[in-house]
Amino acid sequence: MALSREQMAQWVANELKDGDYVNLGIGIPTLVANYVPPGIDVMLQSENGLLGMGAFPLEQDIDADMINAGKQTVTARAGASIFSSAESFAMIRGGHVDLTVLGAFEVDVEGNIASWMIPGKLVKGMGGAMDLVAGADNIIAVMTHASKGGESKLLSRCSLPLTGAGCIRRVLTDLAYLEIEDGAFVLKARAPGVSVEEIVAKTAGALRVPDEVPEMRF
Amino acid sequence: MALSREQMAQWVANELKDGDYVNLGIGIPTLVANYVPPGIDVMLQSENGLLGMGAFPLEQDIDADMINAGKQTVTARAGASIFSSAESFAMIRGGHVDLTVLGAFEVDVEGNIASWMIPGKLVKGMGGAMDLVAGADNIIAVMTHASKGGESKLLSRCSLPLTGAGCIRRVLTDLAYLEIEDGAFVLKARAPGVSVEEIVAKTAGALRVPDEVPEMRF
Amino acid sequence: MKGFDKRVESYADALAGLSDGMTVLAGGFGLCGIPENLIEQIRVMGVKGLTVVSNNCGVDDFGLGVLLKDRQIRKMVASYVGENAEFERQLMSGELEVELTPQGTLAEKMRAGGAGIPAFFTATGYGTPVGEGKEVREFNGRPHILEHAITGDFAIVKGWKADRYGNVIYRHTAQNFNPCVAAAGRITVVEVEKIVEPGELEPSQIHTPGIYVDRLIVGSFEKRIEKRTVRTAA
Amino acid sequence: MKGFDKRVESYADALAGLSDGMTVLAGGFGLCGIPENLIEQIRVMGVKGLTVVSNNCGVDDFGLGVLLKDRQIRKMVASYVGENAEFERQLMSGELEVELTPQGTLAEKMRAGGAGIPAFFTATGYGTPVGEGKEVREFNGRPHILEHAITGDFAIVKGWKADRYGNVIYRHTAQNFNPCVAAAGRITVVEVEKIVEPGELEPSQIHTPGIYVDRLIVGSFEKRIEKRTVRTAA
Repeated sequence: MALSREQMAQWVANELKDGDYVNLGIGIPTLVANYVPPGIDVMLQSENGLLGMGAFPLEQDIDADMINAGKQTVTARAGASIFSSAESFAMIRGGHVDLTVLGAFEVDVEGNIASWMIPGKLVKGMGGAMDLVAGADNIIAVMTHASKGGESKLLSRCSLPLTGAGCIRRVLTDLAYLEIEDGAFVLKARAPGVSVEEIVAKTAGALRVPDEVPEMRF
Repeated sequence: MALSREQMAQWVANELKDGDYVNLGIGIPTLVANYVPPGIDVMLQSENGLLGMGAFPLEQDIDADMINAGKQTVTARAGASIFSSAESFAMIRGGHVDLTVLGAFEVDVEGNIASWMIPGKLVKGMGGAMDLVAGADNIIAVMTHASKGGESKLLSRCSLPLTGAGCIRRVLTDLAYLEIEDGAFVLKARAPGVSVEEIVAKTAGALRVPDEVPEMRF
Repeated sequence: MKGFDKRVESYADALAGLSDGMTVLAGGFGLCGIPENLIEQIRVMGVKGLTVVSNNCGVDDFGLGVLLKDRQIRKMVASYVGENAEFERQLMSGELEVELTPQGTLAEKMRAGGAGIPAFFTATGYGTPVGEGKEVREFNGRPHILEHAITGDFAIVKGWKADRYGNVIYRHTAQNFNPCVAAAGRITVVEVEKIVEPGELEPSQIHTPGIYVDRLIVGSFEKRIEKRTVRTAA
Repeated sequence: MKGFDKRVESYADALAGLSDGMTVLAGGFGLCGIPENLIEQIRVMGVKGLTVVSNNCGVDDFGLGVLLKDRQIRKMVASYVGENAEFERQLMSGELEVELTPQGTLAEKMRAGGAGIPAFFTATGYGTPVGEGKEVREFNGRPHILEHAITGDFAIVKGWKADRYGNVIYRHTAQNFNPCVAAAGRITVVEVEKIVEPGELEPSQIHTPGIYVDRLIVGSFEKRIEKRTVRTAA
C-alpha cells in the first residue's frame, strides 16, 4: 500500500543523523519533526532567520515576533540562534545545512526539480526553495509518485519550470525511495506491499531496478 | 610658509560637517581628531570594526580587546557600534562613510593615488587603504607637496603602483589645497605666505590657477 | 548642533521627500517585523508608481497590501506574494509588474547594495526561469548566474530598540530582512518600539549601526499574526 | 548522544586532522582577537607547507609569527604584514609566498566563501597591482574587478563566550575577522575564554551561530597589546 503522509515523514526522519542541521519545507516535510528517533538530536533551520526552531508556543506564550518560514508562531529551543535573512541564506547557500527536505511537483533523471510554479495557475513565488535546492548538499524530495490520474511525476525531463537544475539525488515518494544516478532513477526501496511492477509502471523516467528491492519497514 | 602637520590637520578639521562619519588614516589624518571645531560632532570609523572611536583609555582602562585600525588601545564613545571586518568594509565599500582622510606618496591629474608601495623597498601591504579610496565618495589626500629634494608629488601620472584609480578629487598639501577637475589640479587656496609661483613650480601635473587664490587662515 | 540625533518629530517628517516613481525597500517577513506605520504613512501620502522591494506584499488589508489596494505600487520585487486577493487580481490584469526573486538572492542583492558589491555569482536560480537571460559561469564545476545589487531611494525598517544615534536592535525573528534593507537605502527610515538612552545598547550587540540610519521614529504596532499555531500544555 | 555538543577535550583534539599543505584561515586583527592557543598547537604539531589566510601575520615571537619562524607557512594571504622581521627575511629570500589582498576584499572573500558566493565584483583594487590579470567590468559607470571566494580546510577562531552548541559571541573589537573566518572553514575550530550554560546567550545576539562551528575549546589567553596608548586623567 502507498505510504501515508505520516509514514513518509517517518521514513525521512530515520535518515536523520545526530547533530544534523535540517531545513524542512512546508507540507509533509514539516511532519518529519514529529518523528525524530530517540537518541537523535537535530536542529531545524527556518529560512526567515531562526536556527533551532522549537515547538509551537503555548497559547499564553504566543509572540508575533517569533515565527517560522511558514509564518506560524513558534518557539526557539535551547541552542537556538536568530539572525538576518542575509545570514540565513548565507548558511543555506554556503552548504552549512546538512539536509533539506522539500516537496516537489516533478523530478527527473537529471536531478532537476520543479516545485514552485504551474503555468496558467497563479504564481505565488518561489520563496526560499530555489536557494535551498541550490545550497544543500543533501536534499530529499518528498512527493507522490504519480498524479491522481496516474501520470508519473518521475520524468525523463521535468515539464514544469524548474526550481533547481541537477541538484536532486534522493527522492521519496508514496511508493518508493529512489536515488538518481547517471541519468536514471535507481529503485532503492519500496513501500510495504507495493510491487516493483507498479513502481515501474508509474515511473516515466529511466528506472534501474536492482535484483533485490527491499521493502520499507515501519 | 608651508603648513605644519598640525595646521594641515586643522584645515581638514574645518571641512568636517556636523554628523559626519569619518575615517582617518595613519599619520597627519589621525591628528584631525584633535581639531574638530566646537559645535560639530563627528563619528570616527576604524576599519577593524569600530564606529565611534573615542579617546585613548586611561592607564587603568586599557583593554587588549579594544583597539583601532592602527592597533592602538582606544575606547568607544557614546553611540559607538562594533562589528566584524566584513561589516566594517561593507560600510566603507558601500559609500556610507562621509569622509576619508589619508596620506599619499603621489597623486595625479586623473585622480589616481599611490600611497602604499615603493618598489624596491619592503612592501608591508595595503591594509584597508584600497578599500577606503574605492569606497568613500569624499576623500581628502593629505601629503607634502614635494619631496625634500624638491620633486613634485602632484603629477600628470603617478609613478608608483596605485592604491586607487580615478578616486581622488581633493588634495591638501603643506603648500596648498587643490581640487582635481577635468584632468588638472585646480589651485583653490594657498598656505599663508606661500606664493602661487612656488606652488606652480612644485606642481608637475597640469595646474589651473584661478585669478584669485585665497590664502588659508588659521 | 544636532550631531547624530536621528530622531524626527512625525511620520510626515520620517518620509519627507518620498515621491512618485521612487523605489522603496521594506523590511519584514510575512507580517512579522514590518514597518506598519511607515507603510500607513505612504498610504496617507498617496505617492504613486512605486517600485517596492520586499520579501512579501502583506495581506489585503494590512502591511504593503494596503498600498496595492490604493494602486500605489507599479512594480513589486518579492520572493513570495501569496495570501493576497487584490495582488492576484492586479497581477492577472497586468496592472502590476512583478519580479519574482528567490528569497536568498533577494536578501543578498540588498546586502550587496548596502555593501558596495554591484554584482555577484550564485548557483540559485540557474536553469530556472529566474536564470533566463542572465550570464552563466561555472565555478567549482557548477554553473552559477550573475545577480545584481539592489538599492532603494528609501528603505523602511522596523526595529525593536534604538538609541538616538540610530543604532538599532531587532527582536527575535522580526529581524529577518530589516538589516539588509536598512543598509541598502539612500535614505533609511527606521521605526522602533522604544528609544533608549545612549549607552544602553552594548556596542558589539547592535544589529544595524547608526551609520545606515537617516531618520528614526517611535511608533506603536499592531503586530498582526498571520498563522496562530499553538500547542496545548502536555 | 553527543548531539550538538561541540566541545573537545584537548587542543590536540581541536586540530586533529590538520596536515601538511592545508589552508588555514585565522581570525584576529594585529594581535587582537587571535586564536593564540590554536596557533601554538599548530606549532607543536609541526605541520608544514601551510597556506595561511589572515589579515596580519603576528609578530616575531607571538601569534602567527611563530609559525613563520618555524617555516611552517608556505604562503601567506594577508592585507598587512609589517612588524615582523622574520617575515621580511623570508619574503626577501623568496622562501615565503605572499598574496597581498586589500583588507575589505579579504574580509569579503571569506564572507563569500562562507556564504556560497563563488565570486563578486568590487571597485577595490581596480587599476592597482591587485587588479592585474583580473576581469574588469563596468557597473554604474565605474570599473570593478572580479574577486573569488576564499575557503579553508581549517578555520581557527578566537571567541569570548560560547555555549556547547558552538554559538559564539566576541568581545569588543576582538570580533574583527573572526566571524568571517568561522563561516569559511571546512572544519571550524573556536577557542573561547568561557563556555556558558545553554540559554545564557540571547539567540538574537549570537555573532557566530553554532552551525558554523565544528569544535570548541576553552583556553587562557595572554592577549598581548601591540601599541599601548593611553591618556592621562584630565
